[in-house]
Amino acid sequence: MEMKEDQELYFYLKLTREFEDRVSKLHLQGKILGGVYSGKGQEAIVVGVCYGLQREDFICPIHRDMGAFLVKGVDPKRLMAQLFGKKTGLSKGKDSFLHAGDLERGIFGATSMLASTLPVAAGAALKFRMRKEPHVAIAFFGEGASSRGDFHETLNFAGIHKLPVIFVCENNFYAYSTPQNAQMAVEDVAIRAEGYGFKGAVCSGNDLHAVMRTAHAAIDRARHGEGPTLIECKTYRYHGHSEHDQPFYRPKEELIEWESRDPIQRFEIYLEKKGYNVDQMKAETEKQIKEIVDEAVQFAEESPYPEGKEAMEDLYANPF
Amino acid sequence: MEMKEDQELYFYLKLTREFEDRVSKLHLQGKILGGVYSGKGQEAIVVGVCYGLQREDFICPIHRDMGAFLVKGVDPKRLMAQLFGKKTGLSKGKDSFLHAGDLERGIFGATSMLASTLPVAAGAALKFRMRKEPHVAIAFFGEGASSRGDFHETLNFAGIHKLPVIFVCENNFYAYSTPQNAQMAVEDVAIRAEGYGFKGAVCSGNDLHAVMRTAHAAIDRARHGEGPTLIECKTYRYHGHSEHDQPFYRPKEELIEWESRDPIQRFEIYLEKKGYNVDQMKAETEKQIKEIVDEAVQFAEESPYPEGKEAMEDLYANPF
Amino acid sequence: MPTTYIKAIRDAMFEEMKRDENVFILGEDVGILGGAFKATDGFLKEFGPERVIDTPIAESLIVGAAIGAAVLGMRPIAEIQFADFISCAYDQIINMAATLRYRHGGGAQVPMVIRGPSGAGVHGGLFHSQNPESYFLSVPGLKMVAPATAYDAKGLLKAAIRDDDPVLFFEHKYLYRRIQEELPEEDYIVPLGKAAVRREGSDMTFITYSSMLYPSLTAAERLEKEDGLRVEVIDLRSLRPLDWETLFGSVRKTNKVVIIHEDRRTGGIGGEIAARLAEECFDSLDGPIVRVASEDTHYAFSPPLEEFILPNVDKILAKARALAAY
Amino acid sequence: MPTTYIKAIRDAMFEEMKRDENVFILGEDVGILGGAFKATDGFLKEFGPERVIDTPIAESLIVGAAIGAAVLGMRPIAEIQFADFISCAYDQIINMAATLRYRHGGGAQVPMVIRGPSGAGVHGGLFHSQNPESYFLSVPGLKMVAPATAYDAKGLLKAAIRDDDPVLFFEHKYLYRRIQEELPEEDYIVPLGKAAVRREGSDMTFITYSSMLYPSLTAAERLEKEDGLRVEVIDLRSLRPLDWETLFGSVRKTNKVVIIHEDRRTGGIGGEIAARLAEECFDSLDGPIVRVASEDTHYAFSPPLEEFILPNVDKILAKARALAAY
Ligand SMILES: Cc1ncc(C[n+]2csc(CCOP(=O)(O)OP(=O)(O)O)c2C)c(N)n1
Ligand SMILES: Cc1ncc(C[n+]2csc(CCOP(=O)(O)OP(=O)(O)O)c2C)c(N)n1
Ligand SMILES: [Mg+2]
Ligand SMILES: [Mg+2]
Repeated sequence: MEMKEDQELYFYLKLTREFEDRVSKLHLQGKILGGVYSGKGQEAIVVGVCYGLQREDFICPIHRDMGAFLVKGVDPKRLMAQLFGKKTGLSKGKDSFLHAGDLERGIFGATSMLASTLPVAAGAALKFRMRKEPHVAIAFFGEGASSRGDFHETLNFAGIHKLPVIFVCENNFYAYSTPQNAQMAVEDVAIRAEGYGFKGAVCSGNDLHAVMRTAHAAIDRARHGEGPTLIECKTYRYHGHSEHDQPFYRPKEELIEWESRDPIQRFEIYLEKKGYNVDQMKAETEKQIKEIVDEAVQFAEESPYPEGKEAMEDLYANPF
Repeated sequence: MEMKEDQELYFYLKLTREFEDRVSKLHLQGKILGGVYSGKGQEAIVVGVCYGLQREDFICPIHRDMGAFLVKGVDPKRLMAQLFGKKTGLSKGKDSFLHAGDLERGIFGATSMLASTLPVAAGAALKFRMRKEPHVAIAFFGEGASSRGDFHETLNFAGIHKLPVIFVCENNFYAYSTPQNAQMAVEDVAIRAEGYGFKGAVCSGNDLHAVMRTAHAAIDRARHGEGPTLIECKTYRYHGHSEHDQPFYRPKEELIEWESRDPIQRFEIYLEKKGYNVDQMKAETEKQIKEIVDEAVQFAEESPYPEGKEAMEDLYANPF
Repeated sequence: MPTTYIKAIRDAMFEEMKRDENVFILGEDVGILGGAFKATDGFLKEFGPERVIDTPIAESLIVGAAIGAAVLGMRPIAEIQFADFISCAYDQIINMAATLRYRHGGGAQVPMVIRGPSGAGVHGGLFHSQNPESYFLSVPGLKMVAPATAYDAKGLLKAAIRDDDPVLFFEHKYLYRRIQEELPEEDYIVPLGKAAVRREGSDMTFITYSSMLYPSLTAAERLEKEDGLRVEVIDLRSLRPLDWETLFGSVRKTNKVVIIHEDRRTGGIGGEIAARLAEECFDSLDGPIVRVASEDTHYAFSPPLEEFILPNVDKILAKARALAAY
Repeated sequence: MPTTYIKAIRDAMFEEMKRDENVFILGEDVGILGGAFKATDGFLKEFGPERVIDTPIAESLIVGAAIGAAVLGMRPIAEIQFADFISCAYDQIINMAATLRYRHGGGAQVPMVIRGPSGAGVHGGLFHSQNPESYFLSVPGLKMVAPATAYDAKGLLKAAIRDDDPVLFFEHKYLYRRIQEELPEEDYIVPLGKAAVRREGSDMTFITYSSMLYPSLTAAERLEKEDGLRVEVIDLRSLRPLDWETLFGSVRKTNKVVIIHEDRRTGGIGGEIAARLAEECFDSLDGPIVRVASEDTHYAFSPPLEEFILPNVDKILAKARALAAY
């Protein structure tokens, strides 16, 4: 049982990274158009938070949260097709990258407007409460997005109604080029939770087990009617803001330092300590993943584009 | 000197109350159209905060802050004409009640959208900082308005830049019919300041001296580059939300309790303790104020309305 | 007993909440107070605080939370206390709600209504008088309704609540207590997207909606009596979908068109209607399509200013007579 | 050396900041990064962090703070990283800035510019492609500009910065690096509210602005070569104030009009222009005023969808030829 969990977690961490690395490469080759945002370095957060969620649990991932889609069970083929703008993608080519959801798996597609899914997550949680369903809503967002009004309006409301919602702040210390100290005058976003009458928690976003401990405790409380939690995961993105961006605005040492805290290597050390044959596990997992990602890319490449006139479809449930 | 101050403060408290009482009466008589919002019971807050401000200090009053206009030196005649929609009013009839300012006196006219002057106050403070001017910006708002996104975006920004801005929350425990516990899960709005890296302070909004002590210390700090403060003044409005509203949603005892902490009576007790002949002061002040308000009403009534076509004026500084 | 426009709105919500437990309402002061205009009077008692939610002052949250509940199958009604404040929820409406189904490739729906009192004529001034429909004219994915009668207010609101798309429902506050009608006892809806011909005519078409129906009808009557002109008056009711077929038919019959709305002239829906009618029915037109609308300024407070700004019977008559003489 | 459209914008701001110390810029990533599109490249070094302010992600604050500084005599430029995100500052723009002078009875002014990259054609998808001009069409108190050339981008931005009213300045991101021109060495402005006749003609008028100038010009050339039609092409440049006189004059000359814009057809400014032209120049029209615009849907991402949605030379030619044959 625990072995299965360890393997699954490792699989998802590695799958997320390989998938994203491939996406970066494909973007460089001009095969993926539009903005591409890599979450490389931050994988432990979404994997840790989403692992073990129920299908109905409602998550709102953002631009770096590829792993959330994977852990929640979206077929990598469809996900890759989404990035290619193909008809077989989640949005049928309507939008790109992660502006798409899969509501059957409880994944809500974001708009670009940062923090704007937070009110939506609160609304989902409200539904769970009204219907007495034991599910939770989880909104992910960067520390940058925490500056927007929607953050405040939502946390305040969640606090009043003790909604089953978890706010997961992925604090990677930069919003595009803007360092944290130009974004806020405090160390921890998490302390803001007090102003809304609930608990905030800080953990290392690069330590899968820390994320899981913190998140699962919060999820448990939420499921039992004990209200929301604001979780802040400290982490770092290895790449630039988008694949177009050369992050010259960050000191080089910072990256090196954070790479030495890599979430996957850290998890491998844990596996080793637990007595697994990590070399073998790694080789096997990588082989398996390569196949999955290769297949996904092939599927995406071979999939048809939507036809032009489909641009007029899917606007209304009751069209006119 | 101190005697002058005591007398002036008493004058402004009484003037504000008499002015607003008269406005309520005129509204009942159908002479003032549109929404009328009384700040009766809350006068000590604006009087205490604004007393002693410099002309250039930039204040953003809201719907219950008649006293702010008076203390900042707006002619009661023009203020009354404003409420009547007359051409001689601050907005020349363009808008009603307190949606008008007098920038020559550092008074900014609000829109109705609650909390939306907060970003503006931050912008004014930014200007003072850029120009190294020793002035402050002060934004007033109800505890209800503190739920809006603009509150958060502004306090965060003010914290980052240590702007010379004071946020004065007039917590009267209700936003229209909605009690505080349906608006937030915390006791004090002021604690939110911590989440923005600066100080919050709570004081009795019915105790003029408490308001002055708290506000003037904050203003002083702001003038000396020590950044913003969030001040929360606990108070109560005697009237309904607007003059149309019968506040059945509040327990009767609450009003009685708060009336026993009336800010003006409290100040009279202070005057008495200090050895003034309060009966005489009161009679004299009331006489003086009655004349002022009578004159203001007469002026407003006799003032002409704007002509219809003036509706097209004042839209642009550089019209086309 | 006749039902007022506001009571019709109340009854529509009340009946729908009885009918379908997925329907709920959230907004400022909708609970204890029963709404600033009493649209939810008695709801808290009947349906309890879980389905009648007094929110903090946070329009973006109100709309966003409604969206979240809607995608999970609820049918929220988000009340905006005055429609003017919809500006504070603009992003949630035009980007979150309007694109939701589209960006989910059709795999989502957003059955929700955003409603609130709009319109001028009651000395509301700049921020309690706006007609926000023009802010949303170019946004696909939304529907938009603006009823003129109590019957329609009730029937359209029910249709909006039962519709699976986000619907903006703009009630005209001037009409709230000024008009009333006998309404059917039984449940009925007025389908979205169908205009009503309020008066038949062959000489000229008036196209209008919401509160401007009344001065339009008065002007039409006077034109008949005083000028012998038979004016057809069309009440759009829905602004999106818009009943183009009815408009085309009328224009082809009367060959002259006046569009009347309270929203501002520039950028109001009248421009879009005039453009499209002229594009599709060019040969049928015996004169320019003219518009009577609010002046291109803010909704000023002082009575002479408001009077100057808003359309009225005389302004309609003047334009219609000039057109008739064309 | 020719100057690109984005460089022209940069130079306008740079020169104005040099010229007038009241001018400053605030927005996301305008400092260290020099802007997402490098519009403020080198500004932080030149002008320091007091005048080049990297803000948190808070569009409402960005615009509101600009307003506060502007009423005290500064001339802020608020950058919105992508114009789509202007939805998050909507209330501050339409209610706070646009009404400010009015509600102060003329005793205030708001000399500020809100600028950002708008427009589609670069695979931006739903939220990095919008043409937000239609969201503001009905709002008095604002000015609105959308340049098509590097010369105009520079001259109009300078005029906007020196103007005492709030100006929305929509740059088309497709043009940023795709067009370039030799610009005058010396300081110049392009006045707000004046259209440019880009090509004279007597058979038909094309009215357009921003990126659509180019396909419009191409179509006009082809119509001349292939059909012997002389098409006048007018670039509006300013959307508010709008140069009606130039439009009226051209329509009275050519008697046929095609309006071309990238904003959506329904609710786009084309409807307003068509309506007003038809109202004022009815007798001059020898055919319906037609519009070529984006389809009434969201700016979808996938290339075939985007292609289907956006106007292009062929779509212009088709409509123009049908009109010519009318
Ligand atoms: C409302 C809004 N403003 C600006 C942007 C442009 N933008 C996209 S991502 C980003 C930085 C986000 O920073 P953060 O929230 O910390 O997330 P991270 O990218 O660091 O994961 C910005 C400014 C946006 N998408 N939405
Ligand atoms: C954005 C916005 N939403 C709603 C309203 C309607 N409204 C006007 S005053 C008010 C209550 C305000 O409460 P609070 O801020 O506590 O101030 P108070 O009236 O108690 O002094 C409401 C809901 C508004 N003016 N603006
Ligand atoms: Mg970040
Ligand atoms: Mg209050």
